[in-house]
Amino acid sequence: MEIFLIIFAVLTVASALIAVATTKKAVSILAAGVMGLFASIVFIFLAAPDVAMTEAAIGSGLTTFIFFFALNRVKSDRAQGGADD
Amino acid sequence: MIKKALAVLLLAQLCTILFSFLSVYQEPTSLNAVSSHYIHNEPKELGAANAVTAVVVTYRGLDTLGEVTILFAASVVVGLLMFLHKNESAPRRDGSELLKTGASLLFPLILLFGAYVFINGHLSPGGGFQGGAIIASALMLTILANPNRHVGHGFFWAIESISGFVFVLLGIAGLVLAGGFLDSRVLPPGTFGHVASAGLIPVIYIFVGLKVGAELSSVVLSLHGKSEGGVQHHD
Amino acid sequence: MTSTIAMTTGILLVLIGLFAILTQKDLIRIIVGFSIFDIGVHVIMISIGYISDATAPIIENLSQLGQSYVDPVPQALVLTAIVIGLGISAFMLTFAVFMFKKRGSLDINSFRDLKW
Amino acid sequence: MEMTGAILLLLASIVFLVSALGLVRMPDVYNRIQTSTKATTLGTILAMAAVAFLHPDWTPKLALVVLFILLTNPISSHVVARAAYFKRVKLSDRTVEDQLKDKLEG
Repeated sequence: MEIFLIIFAVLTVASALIAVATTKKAVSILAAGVMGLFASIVFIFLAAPDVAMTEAAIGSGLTTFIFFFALNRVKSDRAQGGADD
Repeated sequence: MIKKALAVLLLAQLCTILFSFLSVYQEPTSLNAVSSHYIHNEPKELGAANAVTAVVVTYRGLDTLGEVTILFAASVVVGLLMFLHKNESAPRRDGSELLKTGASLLFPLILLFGAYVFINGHLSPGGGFQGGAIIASALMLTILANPNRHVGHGFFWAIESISGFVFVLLGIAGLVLAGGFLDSRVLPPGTFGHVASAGLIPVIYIFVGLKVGAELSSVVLSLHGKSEGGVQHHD
Repeated sequence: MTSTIAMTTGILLVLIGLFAILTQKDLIRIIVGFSIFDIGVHVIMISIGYISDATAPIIENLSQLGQSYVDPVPQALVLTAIVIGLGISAFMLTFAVFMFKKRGSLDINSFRDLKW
Repeated sequence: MEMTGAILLLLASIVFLVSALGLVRMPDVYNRIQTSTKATTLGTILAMAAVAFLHPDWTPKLALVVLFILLTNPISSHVVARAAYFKRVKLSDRTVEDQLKDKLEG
Protein backbone atom coordinates (compact mmCIF):
# COMPACT_ATOMS: atom_id res chain seq x y z
CA MET A 1 0.00 0.00 0.00
CA GLU A 2 2.76 2.42 0.90
CA ILE A 3 4.51 1.91 -2.42
CA PHE A 4 1.48 3.42 -4.20
CA LEU A 5 1.52 6.39 -1.86
CA ILE A 6 5.24 6.89 -2.59
CA ILE A 7 4.55 6.73 -6.35
CA PHE A 8 1.84 9.38 -6.14
CA ALA A 9 3.88 11.55 -3.78
CA VAL A 10 6.79 11.49 -6.24
CA LEU A 11 4.43 12.34 -9.11
CA THR A 12 3.01 15.28 -7.13
CA VAL A 13 6.45 16.70 -6.39
CA ALA A 14 7.57 16.09 -9.98
CA SER A 15 4.63 17.99 -11.47
CA ALA A 16 5.25 20.82 -9.01
CA LEU A 17 8.85 20.95 -10.20
CA ILE A 18 7.69 21.02 -13.83
CA ALA A 19 5.32 23.89 -12.96
CA VAL A 20 8.22 25.89 -11.53
CA ALA A 21 10.92 24.98 -14.04
CA THR A 22 9.16 25.26 -17.39
CA THR A 23 9.52 28.36 -19.54
CA LYS A 24 5.98 28.38 -20.97
CA LYS A 25 3.24 29.87 -18.83
CA ALA A 26 0.50 27.58 -20.17
CA VAL A 27 2.57 24.46 -19.35
CA SER A 28 3.19 25.85 -15.87
CA ILE A 29 -0.53 26.36 -15.20
CA LEU A 30 -1.40 22.90 -16.56
CA ALA A 31 1.30 21.26 -14.44
CA ALA A 32 -0.09 22.99 -11.35
CA GLY A 33 -3.53 21.56 -12.20
CA VAL A 34 -2.10 18.06 -12.65
CA MET A 35 -0.34 18.48 -9.31
CA GLY A 36 -3.74 19.22 -7.73
CA LEU A 37 -5.11 15.94 -9.13
CA PHE A 38 -2.18 13.91 -7.79
CA ALA A 39 -2.47 15.67 -4.43
CA SER A 40 -6.14 14.67 -4.28
CA ILE A 41 -5.05 11.02 -4.71
CA VAL A 42 -2.60 11.54 -1.82
CA PHE A 43 -5.56 12.84 0.24
CA ILE A 44 -7.44 9.59 -0.49
CA PHE A 45 -4.47 7.63 0.90
CA LEU A 46 -4.69 9.81 4.03
CA ALA A 47 -8.35 8.72 4.52
CA ALA A 48 -9.81 12.13 3.62
CA PRO A 49 -12.35 11.58 0.80
CA ASP A 50 -14.10 14.91 1.45
CA VAL A 51 -10.90 16.86 0.99
CA ALA A 52 -9.99 14.79 -2.06
CA MET A 53 -13.29 15.66 -3.74
CA THR A 54 -12.89 19.35 -2.96
CA GLU A 55 -9.31 19.40 -4.17
CA ALA A 56 -10.20 17.63 -7.43
CA ALA A 57 -13.18 19.90 -8.13
CA ILE A 58 -11.76 23.23 -6.98
CA GLY A 59 -7.98 22.96 -6.75
CA SER A 60 -7.42 21.32 -10.09
CA GLY A 61 -10.60 22.15 -11.99
CA LEU A 62 -11.74 25.69 -11.32
CA THR A 63 -8.31 27.11 -10.43
CA THR A 64 -6.82 25.99 -13.75
CA PHE A 65 -9.67 27.58 -15.67
CA ILE A 66 -9.43 30.84 -13.74
CA PHE A 67 -5.69 31.00 -14.46
CA PHE A 68 -6.35 30.41 -18.15
CA PHE A 69 -9.03 33.13 -18.26
CA ALA A 70 -6.60 35.61 -16.70
CA LEU A 71 -3.81 34.54 -19.07
CA ASN A 72 -6.21 34.92 -22.00
CA ARG A 73 -7.10 38.49 -20.97
CA VAL A 74 -3.43 39.41 -20.71
CA LYS A 75 -2.61 37.80 -24.05
CA SER A 76 -5.51 39.32 -26.00
CA ASP A 77 -4.57 42.78 -24.69
CA ARG A 78 -0.96 42.25 -25.66
CA ALA A 79 -2.02 41.26 -29.18
CA GLN A 80 -4.21 44.37 -29.46
CA GLY A 81 -1.47 46.67 -28.19
CA GLY A 82 0.89 45.22 -30.78
CA ALA A 83 -1.61 45.98 -33.52
CA ASP A 84 -1.99 49.58 -32.39
CA ASP A 85 1.71 50.41 -32.31
CA MET B 1 21.69 36.00 -9.53
CA ILE B 2 22.56 36.96 -5.97
CA LYS B 3 18.83 37.15 -5.25
CA LYS B 4 18.44 33.54 -6.35
CA ALA B 5 21.38 32.44 -4.20
CA LEU B 6 19.87 34.21 -1.18
CA ALA B 7 16.51 32.55 -1.82
CA VAL B 8 18.16 29.12 -2.01
CA LEU B 9 20.02 29.81 1.25
CA LEU B 10 16.81 30.86 2.99
CA LEU B 11 14.96 27.81 1.72
CA ALA B 12 17.81 25.53 2.84
CA GLN B 13 17.45 26.91 6.35
CA LEU B 14 13.68 26.46 6.27
CA CYS B 15 14.19 22.93 4.93
CA THR B 16 16.49 22.06 7.87
CA ILE B 17 13.99 23.42 10.39
CA LEU B 18 11.01 21.64 8.86
CA PHE B 19 12.78 18.30 8.47
CA SER B 20 14.10 18.45 12.01
CA PHE B 21 10.49 18.88 13.15
CA LEU B 22 9.55 15.94 10.95
CA SER B 23 12.28 13.71 12.43
CA VAL B 24 10.84 14.08 15.94
CA TYR B 25 7.21 13.85 14.81
CA GLN B 26 5.38 10.81 16.13
CA GLU B 27 2.10 9.71 14.71
CA PRO B 28 -0.63 9.80 17.38
CA THR B 29 -2.19 6.46 18.23
CA SER B 30 -5.53 7.81 19.39
CA LEU B 31 -7.66 10.88 18.82
CA ASN B 32 -7.34 13.92 21.08
CA ALA B 33 -10.19 14.83 23.42
CA VAL B 34 -12.04 17.24 21.12
CA SER B 35 -12.01 15.00 18.05
CA SER B 36 -12.91 11.97 20.10
CA HIS B 37 -15.89 13.86 21.48
CA TYR B 38 -16.93 14.87 17.97
CA ILE B 39 -16.65 11.34 16.59
CA HIS B 40 -18.28 9.45 19.45
CA ASN B 41 -21.07 11.80 20.51
CA GLU B 42 -21.94 13.32 17.14
CA PRO B 43 -24.02 10.35 15.78
CA LYS B 44 -26.29 10.39 18.81
CA GLU B 45 -26.41 14.18 19.21
CA LEU B 46 -26.82 15.27 15.60
CA GLY B 47 -27.30 12.08 13.60
CA ALA B 48 -25.03 12.87 10.65
CA ALA B 49 -23.12 9.90 9.24
CA ASN B 50 -20.30 12.09 7.86
CA ALA B 51 -18.44 13.53 10.84
CA VAL B 52 -16.63 16.11 8.67
CA THR B 53 -19.97 17.58 7.63
CA ALA B 54 -21.11 17.76 11.24
CA VAL B 55 -17.90 19.60 12.18
CA VAL B 56 -18.14 22.02 9.24
CA VAL B 57 -21.83 22.82 9.58
CA THR B 58 -22.53 22.70 13.30
CA TYR B 59 -19.54 22.42 15.61
CA ARG B 60 -17.45 24.89 13.60
CA GLY B 61 -20.36 26.63 11.90
CA LEU B 62 -18.99 30.11 12.57
CA ASP B 63 -15.86 29.17 10.60
CA THR B 64 -18.07 28.36 7.62
CA LEU B 65 -19.90 31.67 7.98
CA GLY B 66 -16.57 33.52 7.98
CA GLU B 67 -15.38 31.47 5.03
CA VAL B 68 -18.37 32.28 2.84
CA THR B 69 -17.97 35.92 3.86
CA ILE B 70 -14.36 35.93 2.65
CA LEU B 71 -15.44 34.28 -0.59
CA PHE B 72 -18.17 36.89 -0.98
CA ALA B 73 -15.67 39.72 -0.47
CA ALA B 74 -13.27 38.14 -2.97
CA SER B 75 -15.98 37.74 -5.60
CA VAL B 76 -17.19 41.32 -5.06
CA VAL B 77 -13.69 42.74 -5.49
CA VAL B 78 -13.01 40.59 -8.55
CA GLY B 79 -16.30 41.74 -10.08
CA LEU B 80 -15.60 45.39 -9.24
CA LEU B 81 -12.06 45.46 -10.64
CA MET B 82 -13.13 43.64 -13.77
CA PHE B 83 -16.04 46.05 -14.18
CA LEU B 84 -13.69 49.05 -13.93
CA HIS B 85 -11.64 47.70 -16.83
CA LYS B 86 -14.00 46.82 -19.57
CA ASN B 87 -12.66 44.12 -21.78
CA GLU B 88 -12.88 44.88 -25.47
CA SER B 89 -11.42 41.73 -26.91
CA ALA B 90 -12.39 40.54 -30.34
CA PRO B 91 -15.24 38.01 -30.57
CA ARG B 92 -13.89 34.53 -30.03
CA ARG B 93 -14.31 31.56 -32.31
CA ASP B 94 -17.62 29.89 -31.64
CA GLY B 95 -17.76 26.34 -30.34
CA SER B 96 -18.65 23.61 -32.78
CA GLU B 97 -22.19 22.30 -33.13
CA LEU B 98 -21.29 19.06 -31.34
CA LEU B 99 -19.91 20.96 -28.34
CA LYS B 100 -22.92 23.28 -28.14
CA THR B 101 -25.41 20.40 -28.26
CA GLY B 102 -23.38 18.36 -25.80
CA ALA B 103 -23.08 21.29 -23.42
CA SER B 104 -26.79 22.01 -23.45
CA LEU B 105 -27.43 18.29 -22.88
CA LEU B 106 -24.92 18.02 -20.05
CA PHE B 107 -25.73 21.29 -18.27
CA PRO B 108 -28.87 20.05 -16.42
CA LEU B 109 -27.19 16.72 -15.67
CA ILE B 110 -24.19 18.43 -14.05
CA LEU B 111 -26.52 20.72 -12.08
CA LEU B 112 -28.41 17.63 -10.89
CA PHE B 113 -25.14 15.98 -9.86
CA GLY B 114 -24.11 19.09 -7.94
CA ALA B 115 -27.46 19.12 -6.14
CA TYR B 116 -27.05 15.40 -5.37
CA VAL B 117 -23.60 16.04 -3.91
CA PHE B 118 -24.77 18.72 -1.51
CA ILE B 119 -28.04 17.10 -0.52
CA ASN B 120 -26.20 13.90 0.42
CA GLY B 121 -23.44 15.79 2.21
CA HIS B 122 -24.34 14.43 5.63
CA LEU B 123 -24.29 10.79 4.49
CA SER B 124 -21.39 10.43 2.06
CA PRO B 125 -18.27 12.41 1.10
CA GLY B 126 -19.28 15.70 -0.43
CA GLY B 127 -21.25 18.71 0.63
CA GLY B 128 -21.88 22.35 -0.06
CA PHE B 129 -18.40 23.36 -1.18
CA GLN B 130 -17.99 20.47 -3.61
CA GLY B 131 -21.52 20.83 -4.93
CA GLY B 132 -21.03 24.56 -5.42
CA ALA B 133 -17.82 23.95 -7.35
CA ILE B 134 -19.61 21.40 -9.55
CA ILE B 135 -22.40 23.93 -10.27
CA ALA B 136 -19.82 26.57 -11.17
CA SER B 137 -18.11 24.11 -13.52
CA ALA B 138 -21.46 23.46 -15.24
CA LEU B 139 -21.72 27.19 -15.89
CA MET B 140 -18.13 27.16 -17.15
CA LEU B 141 -19.01 24.44 -19.67
CA THR B 142 -21.75 26.61 -21.17
CA ILE B 143 -19.60 29.73 -21.38
CA LEU B 144 -16.81 27.72 -23.02
CA ALA B 145 -19.28 26.33 -25.55
CA ASN B 146 -20.78 29.77 -26.32
CA PRO B 147 -17.93 32.21 -25.66
CA ASN B 148 -19.70 35.18 -27.25
CA ARG B 149 -22.99 34.89 -25.42
CA HIS B 150 -23.86 37.53 -22.87
CA VAL B 151 -24.50 36.12 -19.38
CA GLY B 152 -25.81 38.52 -16.75
CA HIS B 153 -24.57 38.68 -13.19
CA GLY B 154 -27.88 39.66 -11.62
CA PHE B 155 -29.29 36.17 -11.28
CA PHE B 156 -26.21 34.94 -9.40
CA TRP B 157 -26.18 37.95 -7.11
CA ALA B 158 -29.85 37.33 -6.28
CA ILE B 159 -29.24 33.65 -5.44
CA GLU B 160 -26.13 34.58 -3.48
CA SER B 161 -27.89 37.20 -1.34
CA ILE B 162 -30.99 35.10 -0.69
CA SER B 163 -29.08 31.98 0.34
CA GLY B 164 -26.65 33.96 2.49
CA PHE B 165 -29.59 35.62 4.25
CA VAL B 166 -31.34 32.27 4.81
CA PHE B 167 -28.08 30.79 6.11
CA VAL B 168 -27.80 33.46 8.81
CA LEU B 169 -31.54 33.14 9.60
CA LEU B 170 -31.13 29.37 10.12
CA GLY B 171 -28.21 30.10 12.42
CA ILE B 172 -30.35 32.48 14.47
CA ALA B 173 -33.15 29.88 14.53
CA GLY B 174 -30.64 27.52 16.12
CA LEU B 175 -29.79 30.23 18.64
CA VAL B 176 -33.45 30.71 19.57
CA LEU B 177 -34.86 27.18 19.37
CA ALA B 178 -31.84 25.03 20.30
CA GLY B 179 -28.47 25.30 22.02
CA GLY B 180 -26.57 27.94 20.07
CA PHE B 181 -25.78 29.69 16.77
CA LEU B 182 -26.12 27.24 13.84
CA ASP B 183 -27.20 24.42 16.13
CA SER B 184 -28.86 21.83 13.92
CA ARG B 185 -31.12 20.30 16.55
CA VAL B 186 -34.06 22.50 15.57
CA LEU B 187 -35.55 19.61 13.60
CA PRO B 188 -35.65 16.08 15.06
CA PRO B 189 -32.58 13.95 14.15
CA GLY B 190 -34.62 11.31 12.33
CA THR B 191 -33.42 7.84 11.33
CA PHE B 192 -29.66 7.51 11.15
CA GLY B 193 -28.47 7.09 7.57
CA HIS B 194 -31.53 8.45 5.75
CA VAL B 195 -31.56 11.56 3.54
CA ALA B 196 -34.10 13.34 5.75
CA SER B 197 -32.12 13.05 8.96
CA ALA B 198 -29.55 14.94 11.00
CA GLY B 199 -31.89 17.81 11.80
CA LEU B 200 -31.04 21.06 10.04
CA ILE B 201 -27.67 19.96 8.59
CA PRO B 202 -28.88 19.12 5.03
CA VAL B 203 -30.93 22.34 4.87
CA ILE B 204 -27.98 24.49 5.96
CA TYR B 205 -25.66 22.69 3.56
CA ILE B 206 -28.06 23.24 0.64
CA PHE B 207 -27.91 26.98 1.22
CA VAL B 208 -24.13 26.92 1.70
CA GLY B 209 -23.92 25.02 -1.60
CA LEU B 210 -26.09 27.55 -3.44
CA LYS B 211 -24.11 30.45 -1.98
CA VAL B 212 -20.71 28.97 -2.83
CA GLY B 213 -21.93 27.97 -6.29
CA ALA B 214 -23.23 31.48 -7.03
CA GLU B 215 -20.03 33.12 -5.73
CA LEU B 216 -17.70 30.86 -7.71
CA SER B 217 -19.88 31.32 -10.82
CA SER B 218 -19.68 35.08 -10.54
CA VAL B 219 -15.89 34.91 -10.07
CA VAL B 220 -15.62 32.77 -13.20
CA LEU B 221 -17.93 35.09 -15.14
CA SER B 222 -16.01 38.20 -14.07
CA LEU B 223 -12.66 36.75 -15.06
CA HIS B 224 -14.03 35.45 -18.34
CA GLY B 225 -15.04 38.98 -19.20
CA LYS B 226 -18.11 38.61 -21.38
CA SER B 227 -20.46 39.78 -18.67
CA GLU B 228 -22.10 43.07 -17.78
CA GLY B 229 -19.84 45.99 -18.55
CA GLY B 230 -18.11 44.16 -21.38
CA VAL B 231 -18.94 44.67 -25.03
CA GLN B 232 -22.43 43.54 -25.89
CA HIS B 233 -22.40 41.05 -28.73
CA HIS B 234 -25.57 40.32 -30.58
CA ASP B 235 -25.74 36.71 -31.68
CA MET C 1 5.01 5.79 8.04
CA THR C 2 2.17 6.93 5.79
CA SER C 3 1.93 10.27 7.55
CA THR C 4 5.72 10.71 7.34
CA ILE C 5 5.69 10.20 3.57
CA ALA C 6 2.77 12.57 3.15
CA MET C 7 4.36 15.16 5.38
CA THR C 8 7.60 14.99 3.39
CA THR C 9 5.56 15.57 0.23
CA GLY C 10 3.88 18.56 1.82
CA ILE C 11 7.16 20.07 2.99
CA LEU C 12 8.70 19.63 -0.46
CA LEU C 13 5.66 21.29 -2.06
CA VAL C 14 5.92 24.20 0.40
CA LEU C 15 9.62 24.64 -0.42
CA ILE C 16 9.01 24.47 -4.18
CA GLY C 17 6.18 26.98 -3.91
CA LEU C 18 8.25 29.39 -1.81
CA PHE C 19 11.14 29.07 -4.27
CA ALA C 20 8.79 30.01 -7.10
CA ILE C 21 7.38 32.96 -5.15
CA LEU C 22 10.86 34.25 -4.31
CA THR C 23 12.62 33.82 -7.63
CA GLN C 24 10.07 34.16 -10.44
CA LYS C 25 9.70 37.47 -12.25
CA ASP C 26 6.31 36.99 -13.84
CA LEU C 27 3.20 37.74 -11.76
CA ILE C 28 1.17 34.80 -13.05
CA ARG C 29 4.02 32.40 -12.27
CA ILE C 30 4.26 33.83 -8.76
CA ILE C 31 0.55 33.06 -8.30
CA VAL C 32 1.15 29.50 -9.58
CA GLY C 33 3.86 29.23 -6.92
CA PHE C 34 1.36 30.44 -4.36
CA SER C 35 -1.13 27.74 -5.29
CA ILE C 36 1.59 25.06 -5.03
CA PHE C 37 2.46 26.42 -1.55
CA ASP C 38 -1.23 26.28 -0.64
CA ILE C 39 -1.62 22.61 -1.58
CA GLY C 40 1.58 21.77 0.31
CA VAL C 41 0.18 23.30 3.51
CA HIS C 42 -3.06 21.34 3.00
CA VAL C 43 -1.16 18.05 2.66
CA ILE C 44 0.77 18.76 5.87
CA MET C 45 -2.40 19.62 7.79
CA ILE C 46 -4.24 16.49 6.67
CA SER C 47 -1.27 14.25 7.47
CA ILE C 48 -1.15 15.64 11.03
CA GLY C 49 -4.66 14.26 11.55
CA TYR C 50 -3.83 10.82 10.12
CA ILE C 51 -3.77 7.76 12.38
CA SER C 52 -2.44 4.42 11.13
CA ASP C 53 -5.05 1.79 10.23
CA ALA C 54 -7.89 4.23 10.88
CA THR C 55 -10.75 4.73 8.43
CA ALA C 56 -12.30 7.91 7.04
CA PRO C 57 -14.63 9.66 9.53
CA ILE C 58 -17.85 8.39 7.92
CA ILE C 59 -19.90 6.24 10.26
CA GLU C 60 -21.90 3.61 8.39
CA ASN C 61 -23.99 2.40 11.31
CA LEU C 62 -24.16 3.12 14.99
CA SER C 63 -22.77 -0.26 16.07
CA GLN C 64 -19.36 0.56 14.54
CA LEU C 65 -18.55 3.40 16.88
CA GLY C 66 -15.73 1.57 18.67
CA GLN C 67 -13.65 1.49 15.45
CA SER C 68 -10.82 4.02 15.12
CA TYR C 69 -11.31 6.99 12.82
CA VAL C 70 -8.96 9.70 11.59
CA ASP C 71 -9.27 13.20 12.99
CA PRO C 72 -12.18 15.09 11.33
CA VAL C 73 -11.19 18.59 12.51
CA PRO C 74 -8.15 19.16 10.20
CA GLN C 75 -10.22 17.81 7.30
CA ALA C 76 -12.96 20.36 7.99
CA LEU C 77 -10.40 23.16 8.25
CA VAL C 78 -8.71 22.17 4.97
CA LEU C 79 -12.12 21.93 3.30
CA THR C 80 -12.71 25.61 3.96
CA ALA C 81 -9.07 26.51 3.26
CA ILE C 82 -9.23 25.09 -0.27
CA VAL C 83 -12.26 27.23 -1.13
CA ILE C 84 -10.62 30.32 0.39
CA GLY C 85 -7.48 29.50 -1.62
CA LEU C 86 -9.52 29.66 -4.81
CA GLY C 87 -10.97 33.02 -3.79
CA ILE C 88 -7.53 34.42 -3.01
CA SER C 89 -6.09 33.10 -6.28
CA ALA C 90 -8.89 34.78 -8.24
CA PHE C 91 -8.27 37.98 -6.31
CA MET C 92 -4.53 37.96 -7.03
CA LEU C 93 -5.11 37.14 -10.69
CA THR C 94 -7.51 40.06 -10.94
CA PHE C 95 -4.84 42.34 -9.52
CA ALA C 96 -2.32 40.91 -11.97
CA VAL C 97 -4.65 41.68 -14.89
CA PHE C 98 -5.26 45.14 -13.40
CA MET C 99 -1.52 45.82 -13.13
CA PHE C 100 -1.06 44.62 -16.69
CA LYS C 101 -3.70 47.05 -17.95
CA LYS C 102 -2.09 49.93 -16.04
CA ARG C 103 1.56 49.20 -16.86
CA GLY C 104 1.49 46.98 -19.92
CA SER C 105 3.71 44.34 -18.38
CA LEU C 106 3.57 41.44 -15.94
CA ASP C 107 7.29 41.60 -15.03
CA ILE C 108 7.75 42.65 -11.42
CA ASN C 109 11.00 44.41 -12.29
CA SER C 110 9.03 46.98 -14.27
CA PHE C 111 6.99 48.05 -11.22
CA ARG C 112 9.21 50.65 -9.61
CA ASP C 113 6.73 52.69 -7.59
CA LEU C 114 7.95 51.57 -4.19
CA LYS C 115 11.66 51.76 -5.08
CA TRP C 116 13.72 54.87 -4.61
CA MET D 1 -18.92 -13.86 -9.65
CA GLU D 2 -15.58 -12.64 -8.34
CA MET D 3 -13.78 -14.59 -11.06
CA THR D 4 -15.75 -12.79 -13.79
CA GLY D 5 -14.98 -9.45 -12.16
CA ALA D 6 -11.28 -10.24 -12.00
CA ILE D 7 -11.17 -11.31 -15.64
CA LEU D 8 -12.99 -8.12 -16.70
CA LEU D 9 -10.56 -6.03 -14.66
CA LEU D 10 -7.63 -7.76 -16.37
CA LEU D 11 -9.20 -7.09 -19.79
CA ALA D 12 -9.69 -3.44 -18.84
CA SER D 13 -6.05 -3.07 -17.87
CA ILE D 14 -4.98 -4.72 -21.14
CA VAL D 15 -7.10 -2.20 -23.06
CA PHE D 16 -5.51 0.65 -21.09
CA LEU D 17 -2.05 -0.76 -21.88
CA VAL D 18 -2.87 -0.84 -25.60
CA SER D 19 -4.10 2.73 -25.37
CA ALA D 20 -0.88 3.86 -23.71
CA LEU D 21 1.10 2.02 -26.37
CA GLY D 22 -0.88 3.84 -29.06
CA LEU D 23 -0.09 7.15 -27.39
CA VAL D 24 3.62 6.45 -27.89
CA ARG D 25 3.42 4.84 -31.31
CA MET D 26 1.05 7.08 -33.26
CA PRO D 27 2.59 9.76 -35.49
CA ASP D 28 0.59 12.94 -34.72
CA VAL D 29 -1.85 14.53 -32.26
CA TYR D 30 -5.02 13.48 -34.06
CA ASN D 31 -4.14 9.78 -34.21
CA ARG D 32 -3.09 9.90 -30.56
CA ILE D 33 -6.47 11.34 -29.63
CA GLN D 34 -8.10 8.49 -31.54
CA THR D 35 -6.25 5.75 -29.66
CA SER D 36 -6.47 7.34 -26.23
CA THR D 37 -10.17 8.22 -26.36
CA LYS D 38 -11.54 5.04 -27.91
CA ALA D 39 -9.45 2.71 -25.80
CA THR D 40 -10.03 4.56 -22.54
CA THR D 41 -13.79 4.62 -23.12
CA LEU D 42 -13.84 0.84 -23.59
CA GLY D 43 -11.40 0.32 -20.72
CA THR D 44 -13.43 2.41 -18.29
CA ILE D 45 -16.64 0.62 -19.23
CA LEU D 46 -14.93 -2.76 -18.69
CA ALA D 47 -13.55 -1.62 -15.33
CA MET D 48 -16.99 -0.39 -14.23
CA ALA D 49 -18.52 -3.74 -15.29
CA ALA D 50 -15.87 -5.51 -13.24
CA VAL D 51 -16.69 -3.40 -10.19
CA ALA D 52 -20.38 -4.11 -10.75
CA PHE D 53 -19.59 -7.85 -10.56
CA LEU D 54 -17.51 -7.39 -7.41
CA HIS D 55 -20.01 -5.10 -5.61
CA PRO D 56 -23.48 -5.83 -7.05
CA ASP D 57 -25.26 -3.18 -4.96
CA TRP D 58 -23.29 -0.36 -6.64
CA THR D 59 -24.66 -1.23 -10.11
CA PRO D 60 -27.05 1.76 -10.62
CA LYS D 61 -24.36 4.31 -9.78
CA LEU D 62 -21.86 2.53 -12.03
CA ALA D 63 -24.39 2.56 -14.88
CA LEU D 64 -24.70 6.33 -14.43
CA VAL D 65 -20.91 6.67 -14.51
CA VAL D 66 -20.77 4.70 -17.77
CA LEU D 67 -23.53 6.87 -19.28
CA PHE D 68 -21.67 10.02 -18.25
CA ILE D 69 -18.40 8.78 -19.76
CA LEU D 70 -20.16 7.80 -22.98
CA LEU D 71 -21.53 11.35 -23.20
CA THR D 72 -18.46 13.34 -22.22
CA ASN D 73 -15.51 11.43 -23.62
CA PRO D 74 -16.29 11.88 -27.37
CA ILE D 75 -17.17 15.56 -26.86
CA SER D 76 -13.94 16.31 -25.01
CA SER D 77 -11.78 14.50 -27.55
CA HIS D 78 -13.58 16.32 -30.36
CA VAL D 79 -12.93 19.66 -28.69
CA VAL D 80 -9.25 18.87 -28.12
CA ALA D 81 -8.82 17.83 -31.76
CA ARG D 82 -10.61 20.96 -32.99
CA ALA D 83 -8.51 23.23 -30.80
CA ALA D 84 -5.35 21.53 -32.05
CA TYR D 85 -6.50 21.97 -35.66
CA PHE D 86 -7.21 25.66 -35.27
CA LYS D 87 -3.88 26.12 -33.47
CA ARG D 88 -2.39 24.70 -36.71
CA VAL D 89 -0.76 21.63 -35.22
CA LYS D 90 0.67 19.82 -38.22
CA LEU D 91 -0.92 16.66 -39.52
CA SER D 92 1.24 13.62 -40.10
CA ASP D 93 2.96 13.25 -43.51
CA ARG D 94 0.96 10.13 -44.25
CA THR D 95 -2.42 11.85 -43.95
CA VAL D 96 -4.32 11.46 -47.20
CA GLU D 97 -7.42 13.57 -46.64
CA ASP D 98 -8.26 16.75 -44.72
CA GLN D 99 -11.98 17.28 -45.06
CA LEU D 100 -12.17 20.19 -42.63
CA LYS D 101 -9.64 22.15 -44.71
CA ASP D 102 -11.64 21.52 -47.86
CA LYS D 103 -14.77 22.68 -46.11
CA LEU D 104 -13.18 25.84 -44.69
CA GLU D 105 -11.66 26.80 -48.03
CA GLY D 106 -14.49 25.75 -50.29
